[in-house]
Amino acid sequence: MKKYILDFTLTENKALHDAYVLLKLTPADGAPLPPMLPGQFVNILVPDSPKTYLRRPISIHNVDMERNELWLLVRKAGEGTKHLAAMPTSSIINMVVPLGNTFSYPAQKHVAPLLVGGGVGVAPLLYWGKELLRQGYAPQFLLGARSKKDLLQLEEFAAIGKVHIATDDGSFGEKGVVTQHSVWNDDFSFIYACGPKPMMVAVASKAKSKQTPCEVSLENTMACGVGACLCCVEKTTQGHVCVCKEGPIFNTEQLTWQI
Amino acid sequence: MKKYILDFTLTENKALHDAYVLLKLTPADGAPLPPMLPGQFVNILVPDSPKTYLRRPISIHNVDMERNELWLLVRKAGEGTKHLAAMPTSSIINMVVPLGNTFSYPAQKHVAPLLVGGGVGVAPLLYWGKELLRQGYAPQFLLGARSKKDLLQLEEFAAIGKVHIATDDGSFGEKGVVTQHSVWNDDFSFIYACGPKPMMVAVASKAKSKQTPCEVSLENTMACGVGACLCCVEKTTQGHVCVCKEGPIFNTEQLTWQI
Amino acid sequence: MANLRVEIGGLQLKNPVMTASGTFGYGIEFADFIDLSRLGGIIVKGTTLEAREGNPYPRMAETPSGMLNAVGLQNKGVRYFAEHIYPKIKDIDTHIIVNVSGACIDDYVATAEIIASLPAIPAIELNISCPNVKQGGMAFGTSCSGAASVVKAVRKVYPKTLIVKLSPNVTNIAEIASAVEAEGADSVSLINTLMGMAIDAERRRALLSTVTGGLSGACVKPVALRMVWQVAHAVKIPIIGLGGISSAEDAIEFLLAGASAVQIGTANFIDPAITVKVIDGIDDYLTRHGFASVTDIVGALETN
Amino acid sequence: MANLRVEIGGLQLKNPVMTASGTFGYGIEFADFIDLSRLGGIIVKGTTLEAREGNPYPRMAETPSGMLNAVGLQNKGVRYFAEHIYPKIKDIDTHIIVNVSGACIDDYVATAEIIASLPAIPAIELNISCPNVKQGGMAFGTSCSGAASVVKAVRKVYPKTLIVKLSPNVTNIAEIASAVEAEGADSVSLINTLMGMAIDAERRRALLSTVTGGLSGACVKPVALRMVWQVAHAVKIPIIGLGGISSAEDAIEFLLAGASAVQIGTANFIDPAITVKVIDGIDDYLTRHGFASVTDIVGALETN
Repeated sequence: MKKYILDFTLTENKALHDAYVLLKLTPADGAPLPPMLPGQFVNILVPDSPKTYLRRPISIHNVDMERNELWLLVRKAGEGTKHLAAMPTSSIINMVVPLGNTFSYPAQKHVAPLLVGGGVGVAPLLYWGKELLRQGYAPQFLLGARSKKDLLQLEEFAAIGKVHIATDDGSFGEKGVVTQHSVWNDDFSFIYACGPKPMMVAVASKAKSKQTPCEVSLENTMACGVGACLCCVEKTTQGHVCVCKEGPIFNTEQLTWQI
Repeated sequence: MKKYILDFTLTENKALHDAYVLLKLTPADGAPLPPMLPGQFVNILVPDSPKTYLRRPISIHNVDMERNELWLLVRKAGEGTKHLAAMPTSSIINMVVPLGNTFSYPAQKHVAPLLVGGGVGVAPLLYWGKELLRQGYAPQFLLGARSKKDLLQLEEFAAIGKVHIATDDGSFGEKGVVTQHSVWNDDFSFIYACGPKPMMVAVASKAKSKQTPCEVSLENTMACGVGACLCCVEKTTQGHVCVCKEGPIFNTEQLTWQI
Repeated sequence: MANLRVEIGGLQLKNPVMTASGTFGYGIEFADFIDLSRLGGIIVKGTTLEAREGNPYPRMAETPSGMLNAVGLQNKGVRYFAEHIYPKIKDIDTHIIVNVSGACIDDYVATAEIIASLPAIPAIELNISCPNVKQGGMAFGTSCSGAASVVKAVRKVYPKTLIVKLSPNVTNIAEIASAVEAEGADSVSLINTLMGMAIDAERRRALLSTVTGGLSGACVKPVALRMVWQVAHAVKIPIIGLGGISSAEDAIEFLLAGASAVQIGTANFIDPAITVKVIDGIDDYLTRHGFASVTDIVGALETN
Repeated sequence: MANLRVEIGGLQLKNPVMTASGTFGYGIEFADFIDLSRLGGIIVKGTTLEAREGNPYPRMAETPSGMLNAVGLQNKGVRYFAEHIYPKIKDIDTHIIVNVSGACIDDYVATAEIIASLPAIPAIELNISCPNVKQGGMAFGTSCSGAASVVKAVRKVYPKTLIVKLSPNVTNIAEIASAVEAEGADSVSLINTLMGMAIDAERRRALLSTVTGGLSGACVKPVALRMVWQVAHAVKIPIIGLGGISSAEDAIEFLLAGASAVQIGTANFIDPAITVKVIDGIDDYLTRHGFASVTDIVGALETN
């Protein structure tokens, strides 16, 4: 898949709440967006951010073909993402795009796949859910957060499939973590998970016990984004592989997690 | 003179032409400006400028007591000043202020002092000219530039005293460099010069030949701005002294220039 | 257009801009971004006799104007390289140079011999300066005798262009450069990474699995320039300068300090097309300043 | 409020935050910005036996996240210090420590003897690492025997707290630290500046009159942290860490790596009030993490 170094114009910067923004970007030269797959990511050069030397990898949240816009969900974690979240619309932002691999399709369409997201980990699940729906699958979502206000993009997810919610404080949906949710009583064709590592490990374990295939999206610290520097490696059954190139999507059977 | 670390709000950023902007700033907390003398400078922390590690020293161009505003004339020279020149109004800018010494008054009031500026070197002469006028002197200005469009703040200077002009291309005033100007046929009580070093050396030499006292404003590369790091030294008859603390204004007799 | 050709120990480069080992993969990772044939050379990643898994994750930490890495020479070994990777890259129209590392002299020699048999590899870069593995060569690179012994042994079996990559983690890099020159090295490249460390204060843990790692990026440029300058006054063989080069201006500074060519490393991560911009920028500079050839500015720094 | 007191070779500091020599003048230059009595200590600028004019201008160049300087120990000599400067600063309610440099051992000894006679100066920092003058001590600081010889001679005449400032421009800083510890140094401070260089490509000239100079600022922090970590594993005397500290978090990283105290240098130029912010930030950190005393986090880095 061809990779590009492209300038984008920031068309919208919407605060989702204190810690998250939704950025919508379109190629600055007006050209159509290059092909991008669900699960892939972009590597962003944060403008005018003195403490940010390297690019910042961010999952592709959605591709709006009609409006020629790429959506990114950004959590204000460090200096780089805080700077990014503060960019005014019409800013020019340089990205290397698209990077990484994509999710695998379930083997069957008559059983629903479950897409499990925690915190900003919901980001890649929107684009993937839309794609699954388009291909005739009936994706369901299980989204977890600390509290109701931390749930992101619920309406967008609800437009694609059934949404199950778990909050730590019980302020919305079922109380508890995602793996405690009653939706696990059902069977699914495939489990996809993205979120904090302990949550992904728990989901992978759940999937294993149900003998359901499971893919997770990893976000190891990276530098180059193209498989050159070997910094973002994950230990797999094949040895160390680059999350930026062989991932970020891995079948949990490839990983050496204790599940 | 007490020095402060203060946040200022940028109230106006006016492009004078391609290479220069006039910045007007007021203390962000609304407090009155601290006392500042002509010839002194501020040391600015340029916000969000990845290639600017140290503060940037900038001459005080004017102090507008009525509007509680400090004026800075900034030439877009390097990364720092370019960033500064691009700041939108209402930006918050941190400065250490005021730094350095001031000019000396002429011994007599019935003969005019001449303030000679080249390029962005005109900056400190506006505030000094206003102060001289306020104290009952009749300052005249001799301003040099490459071309008419490079002359800065002419109206402001004309409001204070007679303005003589020299341009390299003769597009305004007399053709030639400042030291070739016919105004040197007159006698002056004191010569003050600020601009590129070769121009200041030439003016100092002219002043010497006329046996007129002469002060120049130096802008050696500096780091701390308070006489601590000893980086910005000028060789004087007293040895190496800090331009940021013992200067930036020096009587040319103190210097070891070949004039 | 100025003449950009330079020569490094018998090797003719179309221009002085190469890519640094470990920052550009095998070149093909960047083929979407630039025309690889425009490069003066590609130095492919550190290769050892046997496959190495490298260090555990995490291997990277961002620092002010730079980064630390602790990759630790992860590679599939020289035989895998020769059989599986070499065929894919041998026809790229630029010089492919292999960076060779080892835990002992015999390893260096055996690896160099295998690389010597690959016709499309005209040179090796002997890495005696990897700070990230206990036996990554830095023990060789930090003493004159150690450096000399590796170079002497490899020189016997390697007839093509032999570049030696020097460690900056030494008291006197010029001495080491002289020692490897005396053993027949055709060129020295410097600097490898400075050994550094980063800590997560909140968690009270080192940010690298190995605690210490190699510092690279713009932050090291002043140290790299100084070392190139010192080595240029100590040796007659051509110097390849690297360390934080992020623009044509940076590259020109290294040439002025005495480097005959340069390598671009960490900057490839920030702008994957930086190499061609640097090549074009050097050309512009030479034209603008009236130099017919890039060799005119090598060591042309004026001091008084 | 946590207990911030630390001890350096018999010297009780009210907190671990001092200012680095050459970056804070004699302290009084910063009296408008901060309450000097809040500091753990002030290390005043490098003092030599005789007055020195320092190097010609230009002496400074900005670099990525740092700066180079080539001041070259400009000072009016120790006798001038004792007569004219000491009276002005002796009553500041913090420890005033004098950084002592010399061209030969006799100079160090004579200077230390004069400083020893000043009752309000409880310690000296022996600078065997100035990279900016030919005889600024770096020749002493880059070999174990050189370092040991100066410390041995000064130790004989200087009974108060003796801190030795180490050069990072060495292959093995831990060895040098051990050598000065063996000769009776009470503490080591590190790192002095890394030797670097900057060039104006357009004018093809060095940006410093001396061509090379000392690199400091945030860019050197990873190297400084690594050296503190290495030295902490080699010596028992307390370590004073410095090199790019620009925030409380940075200072805490040095403490975790094994420093008992820290010095803030170049950051004073960027924020003249940074020292008190660092002191307050360390206090906050200790409270937030439930540590009663700053000494609890010295060397508390977890590695596995």
